[in-house]
Formats: sequence, structure tokens, C-alpha cells
Amino acid sequence: MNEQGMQSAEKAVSQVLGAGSITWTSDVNGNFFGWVKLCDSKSLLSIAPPLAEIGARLMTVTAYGNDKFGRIAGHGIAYHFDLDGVVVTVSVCLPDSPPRVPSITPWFQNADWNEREFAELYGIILEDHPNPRRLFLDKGLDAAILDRLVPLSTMMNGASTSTLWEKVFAGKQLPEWTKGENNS
Amino acid sequence: MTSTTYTLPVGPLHVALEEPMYFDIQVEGETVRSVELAAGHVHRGMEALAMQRNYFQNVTLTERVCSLCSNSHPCTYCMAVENLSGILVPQRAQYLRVIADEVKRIASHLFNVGIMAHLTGFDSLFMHAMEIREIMQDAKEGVYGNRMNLGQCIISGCRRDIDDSTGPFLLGQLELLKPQLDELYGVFERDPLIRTRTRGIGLLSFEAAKRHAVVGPVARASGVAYDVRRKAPYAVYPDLDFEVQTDTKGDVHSRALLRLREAVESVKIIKQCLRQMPEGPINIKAIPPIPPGEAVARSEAPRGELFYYLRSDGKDTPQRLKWRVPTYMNWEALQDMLANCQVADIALIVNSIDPCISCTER
Amino acid sequence: MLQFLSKLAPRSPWIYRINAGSCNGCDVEMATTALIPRYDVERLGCKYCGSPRHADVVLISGPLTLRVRDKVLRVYNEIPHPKVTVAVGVCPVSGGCFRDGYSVGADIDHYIPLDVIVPGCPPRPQAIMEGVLKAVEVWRARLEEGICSHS
Amino acid sequence: MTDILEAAFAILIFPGGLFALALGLFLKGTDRKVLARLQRRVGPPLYQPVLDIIKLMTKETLIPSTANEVAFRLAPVLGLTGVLVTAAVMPIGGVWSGVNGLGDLLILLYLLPIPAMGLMLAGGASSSPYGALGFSREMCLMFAYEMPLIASFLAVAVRVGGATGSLLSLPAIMDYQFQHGPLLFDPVMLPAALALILFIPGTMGSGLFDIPEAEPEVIEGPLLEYSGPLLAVFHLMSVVKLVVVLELAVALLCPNPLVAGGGAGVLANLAWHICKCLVLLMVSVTCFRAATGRLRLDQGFSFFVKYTSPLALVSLGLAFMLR
Amino acid sequence: MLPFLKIMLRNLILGPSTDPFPFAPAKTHKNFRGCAVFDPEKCILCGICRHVCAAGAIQLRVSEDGSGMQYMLWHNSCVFCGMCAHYCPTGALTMSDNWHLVHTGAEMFSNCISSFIPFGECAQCGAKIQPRTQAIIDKIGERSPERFLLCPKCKRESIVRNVAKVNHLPAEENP
Repeated sequence: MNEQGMQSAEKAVSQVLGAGSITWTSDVNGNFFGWVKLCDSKSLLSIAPPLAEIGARLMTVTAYGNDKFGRIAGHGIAYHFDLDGVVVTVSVCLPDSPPRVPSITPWFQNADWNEREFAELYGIILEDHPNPRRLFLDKGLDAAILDRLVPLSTMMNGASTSTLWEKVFAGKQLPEWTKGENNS
Repeated sequence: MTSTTYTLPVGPLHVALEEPMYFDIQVEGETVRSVELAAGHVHRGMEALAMQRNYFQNVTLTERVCSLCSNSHPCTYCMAVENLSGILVPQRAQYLRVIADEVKRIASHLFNVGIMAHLTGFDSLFMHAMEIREIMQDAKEGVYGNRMNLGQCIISGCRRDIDDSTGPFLLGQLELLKPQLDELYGVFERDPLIRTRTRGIGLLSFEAAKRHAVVGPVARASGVAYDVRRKAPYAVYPDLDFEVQTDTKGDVHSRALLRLREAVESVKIIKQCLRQMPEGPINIKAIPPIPPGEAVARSEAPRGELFYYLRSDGKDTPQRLKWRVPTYMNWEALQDMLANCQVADIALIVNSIDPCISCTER
Repeated sequence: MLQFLSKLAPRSPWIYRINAGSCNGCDVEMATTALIPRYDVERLGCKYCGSPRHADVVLISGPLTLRVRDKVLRVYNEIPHPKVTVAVGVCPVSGGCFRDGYSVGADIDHYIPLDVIVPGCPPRPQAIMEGVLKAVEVWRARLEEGICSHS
Repeated sequence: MTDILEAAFAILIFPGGLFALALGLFLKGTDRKVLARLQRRVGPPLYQPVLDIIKLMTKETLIPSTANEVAFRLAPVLGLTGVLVTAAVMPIGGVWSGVNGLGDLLILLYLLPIPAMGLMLAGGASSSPYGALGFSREMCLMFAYEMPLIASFLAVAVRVGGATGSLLSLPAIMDYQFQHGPLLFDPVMLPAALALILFIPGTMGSGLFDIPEAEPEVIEGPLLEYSGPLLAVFHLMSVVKLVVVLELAVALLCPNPLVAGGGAGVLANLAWHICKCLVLLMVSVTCFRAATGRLRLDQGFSFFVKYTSPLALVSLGLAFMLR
Repeated sequence: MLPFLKIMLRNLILGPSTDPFPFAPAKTHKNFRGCAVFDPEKCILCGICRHVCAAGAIQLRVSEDGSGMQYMLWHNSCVFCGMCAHYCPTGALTMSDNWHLVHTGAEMFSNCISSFIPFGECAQCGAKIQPRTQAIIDKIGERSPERFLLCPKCKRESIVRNVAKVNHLPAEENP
């Protein structure tokens, strides 16, 4: 049912990256998902204009660490577009450090918030963004919080959990051994 | 800036706003000159939490993103997991998911139009709309056990079946609801006060709607006929008969009426589901491990398109779980809608996009 | 006379809601409880007020996010004594699902003493009403104590 | 000496003072109860406004650090005093014919805005942007609703004065109605009566005209920063104001007593008067509020200019032609 | 012209729709998801409840002497999602319809389920195994109740013996 979207996406992408650069998957209801991989963040600038031209709608942008515990360096950013019911995800790898990425706001106005968000969460540097302020994070928090925090919290219990639980256990007049760290 | 201009801080804890959000509004007399939106008050770092919790815990966690669309979130999350791991959800469970979604949609839309009446000071109408919503709240409590967080979706299906006792109960509540909903539509359509206050304000043209890429009822009221249930159907929506509601006026009034019409469509959908639902299991007992890879899933939440992106590295917690809620798209369009409006209309216009801050800021 | 007043005063509990970063669930239920005919808290003398300075009973929901913390504390301090705090939902007490998030404070009790707790996610309106009634008891006890200590 | 005592009695006990307060609280309680019924609620007990006042008396008074403290404390007191004085000059048909020389429509024109001025002072003193916004809204709306009030006053005066010229004294207006029947049933005065009935929700800020204290827009405007006893004084002021405007409308439109003569008749007349106030309250405040929401400031303003004022002017014109 | 007037008039005639609560008990549907109820007799200490609990409301701690585990469910952290009850293999955890949970701030930390679950003992060697109360045997151990009471080691040995017996028999008959 979304043949047209597929075709125009195929055309726009292969125009820039050559044929076969988009792979397709589908779900049980016959909805198609296109996947494009870019290895250079600069090529984003060449693929954004043709996508904008065929009327793609930027749905959102996801940034991620190549490994969430930070054991492998590098980040990726996935740009999710909608073309009349077809979802095309363009993933960009950002191997260099510090990670940099050009802004696509000239073609997709609503990229504004998405870009600010990943910039503050992952410390990714945005080039040519019209309004690169913080979006959600409180001033008291460090930038790139997702990069730093996840390794820290690999211990299952965070600080406030253990304090609260100590109070719960303390209130019950249980034997001494219950008050130690969680040991099961 | 002239001397008659002054700054009016709205929020973050403002009675008109259901949730903490903050605007600095430059006001000249009673007219708004510029609006500065500040976000982040409900930012709970949920995406980081989702990366620390395992796939089971994330069902509950995503349900708490926002309690007004609290079925769409876990449902779309489960769809993403199922897309990634190739789990086939039983047909009956698909129907149950649609029913839960539509029940939530009715309640959410009624809440929004009720709040609109409240913001115009029409408290009697607000109470009337909320009383009608109570019918749906009772249905949720009776069928699922909670008035807001249904806890219906799990990976591979649903938790609670609609059986011989809850099925007729739900149907009875719908029969009770339908005539009252129709009457309410008439009131909202014709009441002179509602018309005076809400028509022609918060305008969003078709072009602006396209430019801001708005979704959901906001887009549909501006003439953008995009409904994920039809454009990229999921669950059993292809087998169901309903109409995508659109309008072209793009003002506060048309958005409210559109929501009420959608609620009526939802009643229709639930009735069809209850009729067509096949027998069978409602979930799969053995869930395979989640393989490494990436997947996306979409659904039409009450406020518009909801999008989930899941990236797995094969462990029992997601490598990355990201979601984009409808308000995230609609929020920036407020800049257009609020331009040169009156102070008294700010709350009405903001409410007309049915803002869900806790969704947006996560 | 004062004894008599302290009996009468808690029969007019005015309610104020603070949303400290909640997911809407408790918030919507509080609005439902406070404003709609089915529960009609006005028959208990309750009135929902828009300004913290008019409030007696404060309903708090949400896990107290970092960004909203100072603002919540400011609003809380604007409420005249004697005031009673009711935590609606489990988030203000323990953070619920959101505990250990990097921008969640979780133990609201550290900043604002919680007098009454209404567990639930979200609690049903009847439970919130029970919470308000409990808060009125706490308030009455406090008034009586205060008067005793004055005399 | 007796004049002073009489005036003091009028201001402190009856018909101002205690009586007005009690009547006002009773009217307020009834209003809330009936409103609740119209919304399918049980509603608060009838004496709830009294409990509210008692509660507020036990609360702490907070004064915002940025506020002008003197003006902040003075505003409610000024408002209440003004409105109590106004209540004292209100005549009650068959019970009380007003303080000599004070019951004049011109004086009322000066006395009636005092509560609004108290609110404006409060809004200005609290130095919050919402207070300021409430202040400007109150002022704007006051201009709008004073116009039809003046016009209907004049219409009444001309009609009552007849060929001899206009009469502005309230006792004289009442006397006219005792002889010629209530003005409410005078077809010439019907438009003015309507304007007067619409003036009541305007000045009380209810229904369509709940603009200066609109909760979701300006968070109760001028009252935003008030707490404790000072807020209680404002509440008392508003209930007495309710009594004043209702009694004024009753005096202008239908002051006729139930029975003539003194003794037990006075009590019957008093009860009759309260009944009339209640009916007027139901029509112009309670039902009006239940059936409508609030207009925007500009819409509220033009409502008075477009509909209410012309109504009163029609009566005025007719009264002129027919005298 | 005023469509709401009709509704208002009807409201007046129909009278209040207010629930009698709090002056009379409120109606509670039997499906209501209230606080969790724990039956220590049925718990096998598998920990699945803790695994699926997004709110971290469940804790299990092994006692010092290794004789059992302390089971704790803190209602003030529980988000009433019912995942624990859904995944509990023995039905030890269920969601009741009890919503009367209001308590004062002083009871904040004591509002919990606290139960000591002793480990079972292997019927053969006495090693500590998961609890084996009668309720559990009835629920999940009915296929071979004797073997169900053994520790993994003894269970393995018993299976091996059985297999050996089966394999051995024909060998003896055919010399």
C-alpha cells in the first residue's frame, strides 16, 4: 500500500549514494522500513536536500553510543523519516572525538529540538544550529549525561534506592543480617 | 520594547496548566507579543532509565511516560520489541490491544475538551464532560483494574482477557456513553459561549502544519489527513471500519470538535472489535531472547503519531530505547498559534494541542 | 472559644495541587476528584484554589525533578501555616518507577515533610478523598496542639 | 446626637453591618448550594461560607516581600468599610426607609465602585504581574458596566420624576413604586430592568464577566497574594457587595412590601425582601454562572457597550418622551 | 440557542449524581488492581517478581545462616502494575482489590509486606533447596512429588539410577 513512498525514497537515496544503498525490511502488516547507513557525517548534507524535496517528514532523531557502557568509542545518530507511511532510517556513524554533526534544520525545521536534545544528552557538537541552547536538562547537570551515567549505574542499585531500602528494613526490627547490602 | 510591554511569567506551577511548563510572555496590554518556551520541568531521564531496566521492566516504565496515553506507550514499545525479535502476537491479543487503545483515546479526548470548557470558565460544561468521561473510567477500572494505567500490554500479547463478564460490561458502558457523547458534541458545536471564545483563535494553516510537521488531531484539524492507523496500519486496524476525521479550519474550536468526532469513531471501533474478536490465546508463554539489531514501531496515540526506536545488543536491557511523542512535534507550532493572541487565550490555545509535557520531556 | 474554632476551621480545607514532575496520572485524578460532581469534595467543605496562599491542604504528585525542585519549594513556602501535605501516588515518597533517574530527587520528604501518603499509581479518586480526610484529621490535631501550647 | 447614633446603628447593625454580613453569607451559601444542584452535585452545607471565614481567621497572614505593606493591609479594610456604608443606606421596602439625605442615587454612584477600588488597590499593592493584570481588567470592565448603570439610574429618575423633573432620592423612588406599582412591571422600564439585572453579574464578576479574577488566566488576579484574615475580609466584602447590589436592584425595581404597617408586618416584609433578593440572585448570578463561561476582556467590554447600555438608553429615551 | 440549558434543567430534575462515599463504602470492581498480597506458603523464592518489577519495590535477602530469605515488598514503592502477579509461577503474589492504603507520613517505611521464607531441605541429603511447602508441591510438583523434594544433585542421581535400572533390566534377562 505504500509503494509510492518506497519508490521515491529508493530514488532519492540512490541518486546520492548509488543503487542498493537502501535496504528494506517489513513487519507482519506489510509496512516497509528502509535502512540507510552513512559512514561520514558530511554526507548527511547531501542526502537531506533530496529527502526534503520528495516531501519526507522528519519524525525524530536518535543518538546512541556504539556501546552503552562506553567500552567501544564512537556514537551513531539515526534520523527517522516518514514518507507517506514508509519509515526510512538514516544512520550516521560519528567515529571521531569529539563527535560533530552538521545541523539539518535548513531542510527540516522541526529538527531543532531533536538536535538540541542529542547535543545535550551525548555531548555531540552541532554545526550551524540556529539555537543551540539546552532543551530539557537542568543547568546543574553535566552535558553528555547519557554517556557518563550509564556506566555508573551498571550497579543495579542506585544511591537513593539503597538509602530508602535501608530505612524500610530498619523500620521492621528484623535481625541484623537483613541490614547489609543486598546479597542475593 | 515600549514601556507598556511587560513580561508575564506563566508557570511552571500555574493552575491553568495541568503540568509544569514555563512561558515567558511579552505582553502589551492584553496582547501577546512574543512567547518564550522553556522546557524540562518534567524531565525524569527516562531514556537513561530505560537503558538500565530489562525488557520486562520497560513495559511498566514506558506506561508511566504519561498516564493519559498510557496504553499507547507500552503497546508501541512491545511492537518494536516484537518487530525486532519476530514474535508473532496472537490475533486475539491484537484485538485486545486495539480495544485498550481506543478506550484510552475516548477518555483522553474527553478530558481535553473538558479542560477546554474549564479554561473558558464554563465549569458546568466541564463537569458534564468529565462525568461522561467517568463512564469510560469505570470501564477501565472494571475491565483492566486501574483508571489510568491499564497494564494491558506485555511483550507477545496482553495480560487481561475480555471475558463473558467484562465483555458485556464494556459494551454496556459504550451504550451508555454513545448518546451522551453525541449530545456533548452538539453542545460544543453550538454553544454560543464556546463558539465566541474558541473560534478563529490559535490558527494553524495547512502550510504551517506541514512546515512544523505537526501530527495527530492538530494536523488533521489543519487539513493534513495523516493517521498512522490508516497510513501504516498496525495490529488489526486494516480489518476495522472507521473514518479518519479531518477539518480545514485549524482553530481551537475545530480541534475540539475533531477530538469529539474521533471519540465517536473509537466507540465504533471498540464495538467492532468486541464483535469480531476471535477465540485464542492472548499471549505467548515462552519469549525468545531479544536478538541484536534495531527496529522501529509506530502507532496513533490520542495526541498523534507515537514513534519508538529500539536498538539491542543482545543483552537483557536495551542498548538504546528512544521514543518520540506527538506533543514533541506540535509544541513548536505553538509559536505560530500564539502570535498576537490575547492573554486570556493563551491557556486555551496551549490546551488545544492537548499538550503532554511528561511525554515530551520524558 | 479557641478550642471551638479549632473544631470548625478544618471543616473548610482548601486544596492546592503541586505537580512535581508527575506523569499526569495522579494529576488528572486529583483534578477529577477536586472538580467533578461524582466525587464532589465541596460537600466536605473543600475548595480547589488557584493560589498557594489560599491553600490549607497541599496535594503533591511526582518524583520532584531537579528542574522543578526550587520552584516547588518556593510555592510550598508561600502556603500559610498551618498546612498539611498529602503525597498522592508513590512517586513523591520513593520515586516509584523513576527512582535513580539522574534528574529525579526521589525523597521529597527530605525537603517537604509528608503528613499523609496515598499510595497508588495513580490512586483512585476515593483514595485521594480518604487522603484529604486524613489530612483534615492531622490538621485538627495540629490546631488543638498549637492552641494548648499557646495557653 | 440621635442622628449619629442612628447612622452608627445603620452602619454597624442594620441594615448594614451584622445584618448585611449575615444576609450576604446566607445568600452566598445558597448560591453555592443551588449551583451545585445545577451541576448535579450535592454541594456544601449552607453555612460553608461561615466556616470558610472562620478557617481563614486561624491562618497565617503572609505579606509578599515586594508588596507595599500599608496599601496591602489597607485595601481589604477600605473595601469592606465602603461596602458596609453602602449597605447602610439601602432602604428595605416596608422595613427601613434609609438614612435621611444619604439614600441618593448620585451618592450610590460614588459608593458602589469602592469594593472594586479596594480590589484594584490590592492588585496594585501586591506587585505581582497577575495582580497588575487583574487591576487593569477590573478597571476596564468597571467603565463598561458603570455606563449602563448610570443610564438606568437616569431612566428610573426620569420615569419617577415625571413632569416635575427627575428624582434621584431612593426613598422617593420607593414611594413612587408604592403608589404606581413596581417599575419591574412598567413596560417602559423593562429594558432598563434587564440592563440592571445584567449589571449584577458584571459587578460581581460571575459567569460571562468573571474576567478580573479569572482563575485559569490570572489566578484570581488581585486576590492572588492574599492569605489568612486579610483574605477573609475580602470575602466578607464580596458577600456584602452581593447584598448591596441585590438590594439596590430590588429597591429600584420592586421594593413593594408584602403587608403594610408595623409590628409583625415588619418581619414579614423583611422575609419578603430576602425572598426577592434570593430570586434575583438565582436569576442573575447562580443560573447565569451555571449556564455560561467567561468572555474575553474585549468581548466582555463590547457586550456592555453593545447590548446592556443601549437597553438602558432605550428606557431612558422612552421615559423622556412619555413624561 | 443555548443547548446547555437543557442539560442544566435535566441536572436539576435528576438530582445529584454524587457517590455517597466517604459516608458509605465505595463500589469496587472485583477486577480492581489494589495492593499486592503475598502468600509465603506458595513462594519458591524464584525472584521473577523482582526481575519484572520496574519500580524496584521487591527485595530478597539471604539470611546470614543461610536458612532462608527475607522477602520484602514496599507498598510505597510499588506502582501497582501487577507484573509480579502476572509472572509469578505459583500464584504466591496476587493483586487484591484493596485500595484503602492511606497512611500518615510516620508509617512511610513500615507500609510493606515482610516475610521470612525458610529454604526447603533435600529429602535425601538435607541440602538447602527452594522452599517446598505442601502448597507448592500441590501446585507445581505433582508430576513426581518424591523427586520434587530433592536437591539438584540428589535429583540427578535419582534420575541416573532410574535410567540405569531401566537399561540394566534387559541385560540381566539376556545373559
